[in-house]
Amino acid sequence: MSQLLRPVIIALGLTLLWQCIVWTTDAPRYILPGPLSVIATLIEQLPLLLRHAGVTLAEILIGLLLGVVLGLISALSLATWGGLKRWLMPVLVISQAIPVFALAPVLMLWLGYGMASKIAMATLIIYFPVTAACFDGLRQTPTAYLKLARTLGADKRTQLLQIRLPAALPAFGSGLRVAASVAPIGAVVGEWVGSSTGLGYLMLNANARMQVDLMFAALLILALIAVSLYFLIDLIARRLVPWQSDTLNSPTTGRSRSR
Amino acid sequence: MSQLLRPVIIALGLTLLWQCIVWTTDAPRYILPGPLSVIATLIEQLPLLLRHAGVTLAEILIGLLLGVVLGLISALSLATWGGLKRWLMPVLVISQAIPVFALAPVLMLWLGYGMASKIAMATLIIYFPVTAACFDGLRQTPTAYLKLARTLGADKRTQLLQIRLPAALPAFGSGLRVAASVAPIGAVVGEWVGSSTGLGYLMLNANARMQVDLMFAALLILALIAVSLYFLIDLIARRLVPWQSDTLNSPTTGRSRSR
Amino acid sequence: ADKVELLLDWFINPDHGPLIVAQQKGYFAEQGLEVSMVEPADPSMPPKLVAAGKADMAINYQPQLHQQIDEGLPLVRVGTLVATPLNSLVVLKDGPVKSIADLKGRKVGYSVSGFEDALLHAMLEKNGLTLKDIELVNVNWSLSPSLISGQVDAVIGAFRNFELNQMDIEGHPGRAFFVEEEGVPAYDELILVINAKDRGDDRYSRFMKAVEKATQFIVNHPQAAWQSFVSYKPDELDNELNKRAWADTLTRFALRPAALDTERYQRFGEFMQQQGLTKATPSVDTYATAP
Amino acid sequence: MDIRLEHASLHWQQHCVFSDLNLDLPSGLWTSILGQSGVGKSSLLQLLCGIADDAEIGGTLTCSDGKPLSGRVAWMAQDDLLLPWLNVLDNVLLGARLSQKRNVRPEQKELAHYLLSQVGLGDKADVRPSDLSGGQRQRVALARTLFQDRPLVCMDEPFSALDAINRLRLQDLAASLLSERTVLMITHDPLEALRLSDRILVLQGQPARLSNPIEPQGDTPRSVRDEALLHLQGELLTLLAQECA
Amino acid sequence: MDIRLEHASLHWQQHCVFSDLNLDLPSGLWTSILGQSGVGKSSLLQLLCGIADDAEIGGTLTCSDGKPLSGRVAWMAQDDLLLPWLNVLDNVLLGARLSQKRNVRPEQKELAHYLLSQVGLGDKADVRPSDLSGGQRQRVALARTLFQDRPLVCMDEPFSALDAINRLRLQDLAASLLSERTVLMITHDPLEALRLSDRILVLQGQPARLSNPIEPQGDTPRSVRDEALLHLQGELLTLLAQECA
Ligand SMILES: Nc1ncnc2c1ncn2[C@@H]1O[C@H](COP(=O)(O)OP(=O)(O)OP(=O)(O)O)[C@@H](O)[C@H]1O
Ligand SMILES: Nc1ncnc2c1ncn2[C@@H]1O[C@H](COP(=O)(O)OP(=O)(O)OP(=O)(O)O)[C@@H](O)[C@H]1O
Ligand SMILES: [Mg+2]
Ligand SMILES: [Mg+2]
Repeated sequence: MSQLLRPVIIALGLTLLWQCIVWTTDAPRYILPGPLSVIATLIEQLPLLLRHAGVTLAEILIGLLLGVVLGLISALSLATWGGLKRWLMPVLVISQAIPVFALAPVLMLWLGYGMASKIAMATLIIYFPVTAACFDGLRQTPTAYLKLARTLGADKRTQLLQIRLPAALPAFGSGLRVAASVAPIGAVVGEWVGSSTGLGYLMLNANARMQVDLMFAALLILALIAVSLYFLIDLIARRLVPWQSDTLNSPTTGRSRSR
Repeated sequence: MSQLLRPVIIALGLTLLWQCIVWTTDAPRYILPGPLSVIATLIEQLPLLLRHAGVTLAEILIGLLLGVVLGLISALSLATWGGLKRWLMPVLVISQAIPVFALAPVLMLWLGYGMASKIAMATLIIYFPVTAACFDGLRQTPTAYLKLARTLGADKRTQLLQIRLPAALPAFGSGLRVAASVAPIGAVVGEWVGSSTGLGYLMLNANARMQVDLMFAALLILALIAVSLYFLIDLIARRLVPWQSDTLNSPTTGRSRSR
Repeated sequence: ADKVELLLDWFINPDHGPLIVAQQKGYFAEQGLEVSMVEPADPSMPPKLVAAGKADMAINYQPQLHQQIDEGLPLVRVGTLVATPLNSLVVLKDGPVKSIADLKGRKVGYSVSGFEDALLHAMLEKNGLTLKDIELVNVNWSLSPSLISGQVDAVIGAFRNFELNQMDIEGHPGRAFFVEEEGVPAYDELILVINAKDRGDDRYSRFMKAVEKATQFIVNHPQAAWQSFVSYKPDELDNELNKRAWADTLTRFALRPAALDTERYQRFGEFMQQQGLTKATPSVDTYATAP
Repeated sequence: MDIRLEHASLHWQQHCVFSDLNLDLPSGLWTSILGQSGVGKSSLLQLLCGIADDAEIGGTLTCSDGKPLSGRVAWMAQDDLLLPWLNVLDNVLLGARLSQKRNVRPEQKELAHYLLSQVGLGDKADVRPSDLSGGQRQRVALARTLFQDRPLVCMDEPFSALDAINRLRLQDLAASLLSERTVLMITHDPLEALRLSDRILVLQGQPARLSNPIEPQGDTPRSVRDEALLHLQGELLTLLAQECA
Repeated sequence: MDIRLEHASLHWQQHCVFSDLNLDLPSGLWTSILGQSGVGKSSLLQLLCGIADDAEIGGTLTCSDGKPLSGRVAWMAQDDLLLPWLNVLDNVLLGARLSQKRNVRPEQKELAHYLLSQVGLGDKADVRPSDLSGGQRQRVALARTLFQDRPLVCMDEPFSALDAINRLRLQDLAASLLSERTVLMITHDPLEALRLSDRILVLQGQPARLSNPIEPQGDTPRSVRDEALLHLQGELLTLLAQECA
């Protein structure tokens, strides 16, 4: 019951907040439209919005998949070849620091203006947080577990896959969560740089035509996708580490006992 | 010695790779200029580049500071008020998923075209990874520590600050690292939205004029800033957790012993 | 002195010549104005900020002004910077597209302005094609690169004084089809707008006087004007591309920047409505004035 | 202050550890609990300390002075629970660091140093827990518990990782420092229980029940060569062995 | 296979635990080491197992068959080191899971179940380690070590968390399952050492030295009521107490 109610209340609360901002700052409609007119536009233009949202969603999902898989592989490789880290880490950081926008023309040249380049953007954006988080997790494996594994005859690869990896899963979960929340940006930015479909394209177009309502409606859908994605991933990340107790949901937080 | 040599070798290696890409893909100069012409431009335009880099650096640093402080406070609040999390987390995710570009007009409206809006962008971008990582760390505190703290008479606040927070420091370190690597993007994106100074402005401007050499030179400087920042933060993050052993640098990785 | 905060449409380029020269030569100061200029990266922002009262004046494009008025933004045009269209459809000179009719089945790149499909629609119609015959691709900030590299066969939204020179310098000269010769009514490419509540404020009539004086100076002394223009930001403005663009732009500056051709605005407003970009065509004096 | 636990029950998920269990802790006496591994000793201790969070618990806990027990128990866990980010001294001082707003007072620091030297770790004050041996860690945990100065002290196998000599010495130390306190200790060593306790209970069965108390006579710590003690040891061992039959 | 450690030295950072230490582990015999807490027993064990990574080590380790020892030692650590993400059964099977490429064979699974039931945890196979009591965890770790089937078995206080009854039973189990193996055990309980070992050494001093071996006679596991044993126990305790003087 409260599981279903909560999102509704949150949505209503945010809408109210939004409306209040509009009222208090007296923001003109063409900069920050009120929620009501946006929702009206949303309903009116739903087919159009859904069509574009489908494209963006596909880009996000494929980008997320690729980014996570690549990130995981990179983290594992970095952890396997200890020396590699010192050489590759700066490269990874550089790759992260170069704004994807700047790479966009190069990517477009190689991948064209189709979906591939947007997926590449989303992948690029997701890649680093996943790699960094997972690698941090891998390198903080308790030493004693590794010693035990060695006496048990585990070679380096097995140590990595059977000891380090499970021990790093909580950290990997954190990485996944961050990835899930930045993936939509990746796709949308990709669409801004060049495309003819997708929510990012729609937003750019609506913005240029002063259809700010439509732009915010697209934004709303994007936010919805992002939130759903996040909570889905959160669920998966929790499933990954069933042995890890969430000490915030348990009463350990210091409920005082009266008996 | 090797400490000093390594960055040089990496830089040379990357330059070579870059040159090879130029050669093999036969990319035209206006899409991917060769490293030599970029470096020539870099040297030639150094004063201009440095002037803009100074502005960007300031934005990055202030944004990083604000983002980290806000992220830390948010994570602590989320951890303190257990119920808050269920209500606030969706809001945070939404805030992360809305492309800062879309918020730009609103930000501009409130903060104007000055430095404030760029700092706000960088802060926004940094904020979530730090919050998410730190919060994940906080909620995975070993239960037994918390039980102990309770029998020792620690109230909720003390538990949070003295037990949960130190236990979360490794996770916070990971968050810091991600934050450090996205902060430059934040600042640059902020500059794209509106400004007449900073590396982001320079890049966009150079791109519009097809001065791709200059654009890549600016990119180079940005990458340099990003890498320095990352390794500085990495150092700090390591200092934060002196009790945590990095199991990849120790010989635990499975060096076979012959005696 | 009275302050005026002016938001440009984009980074400073030769299109802004009269403004920069007026600033550098002190014509604004002569009029008792202290003008500050801001360069944004998103051309759609400045009119909004002016409409919201966050800045005094902005550079705008006439087609966009019609759309903005239609959406209810309180804006008033007070002057013209460039009195002809600059927009054009550009193809590679040695490419397969020799006429607009050759575009059938090809890709056309554009940088989103909200107006390009109307332009294309009119141009294609004149040549017996429709929008369905081509594929539109948003290439945002890489009009010339995407054309040169063959990602698209033509681009719309390229400025004839700018992109053509750019391509020429890169060794891939282009050919431009001018929109006003292909069925689109003539319009003012760059105009200056203020908030409607400032209508009648005499700062803007003084402002336009200074711009007019600068334009005359440019026409009379192109070389000296060029020097004055680059002196604004020597290390960024003084390059080959700007020099060539400057020469091509000279002839396009409005010689009477404050003057308003009501009939032309009316005609273009009707064109916009006919293309479905606006819902109504209000009378010109509601959104344009000659201060 | 007497403490009385009545009709206590504790379930871990489906598994019932004990139900309807009664326990008296008379004021100022040292009570020891023995019992098979896994019978529920640690669970009982956690119930008393109010930290059996994941378990379903029932029963009433009353103190003779009418006030609640929470905040008046010191708990020494079965694992040492030293915080890895604090050095040994700060781990001993943890109670002071966590419960008071102000900084640690100099006399508290002195007391911590004194306790550390008493448990034989005077020279390890600045070391991190990860650099200690198992027995050393346990001794730090013991010092932390002794530092706490609470009316009721609950200790879960406090000497299990110590060698015979250190064990005797630390038993003496604990006995003298806790002489006025109400103490509940879990141990697997019957002799240890006999040496230190005023009352010895055996927890056994499933669901677990407490046996009648065995009450050795004389002042603690007792000599292990005492005839009466050896007799009681036999009795205890029979009690413990009973269940296996 | 005899194992001989010669001129061994071990330093943790600056701290010298021992230097120039010699240790013989004759083939098929059970050797026990006693010693004060913190004297260096666990360190010595880690040195033998080749996992004293953070320490500076020296000396030579030779096996009588000339091959290196690595890969032929089973190590039971002082803390149980159960992997929290595996259930009890998988923790016991860990050796098989980590060392072989293919899946765990059914007969290995059967063996693991058998060992679990032998240590009294037959019904806990599917439980996560976090749901076990301290003694139960130690028993799982013991089962894992017994499962490993290595020529040299090193155990660090393997029965320390067990009650008297379980302790005796598991000592018997270990003695019968490891009867053919070379065993090195660390313990704090002199009687335990006397019951199980062929040779007992005391590690003492700083830097630590090994005493001459005490060699109880007769088949293991011995009865604790044996007169000769009780005599040796007195001898051992004197040896252990020596250092404190
Ligand atoms: N990782 C480490 N880093 C630094 N010093 C250590 C480390 N491990 C142990 N020591 C030190 O080495 C000495 C010997 O430790 P060791 O664990 O071998 O003792 P032990 O004989 O096993 O004691 P116990 O019976 O308490 O387990 C101790 O003084 C301890 O402080
Ligand atoms: N967190 C838990 N979740 C589920 N079951 C638990 C948990 N902790 C303990 N148990 C179960 O409860 C029973 C009693 O455990 P407890 O720790 O109280 O035993 P104990 O008497 O202290 O044993 P030991 O002497 O081995 O420490 C055991 O069977 C154990 O498996
Ligand atoms: Mg217990
Ligand atoms: Mg030890």
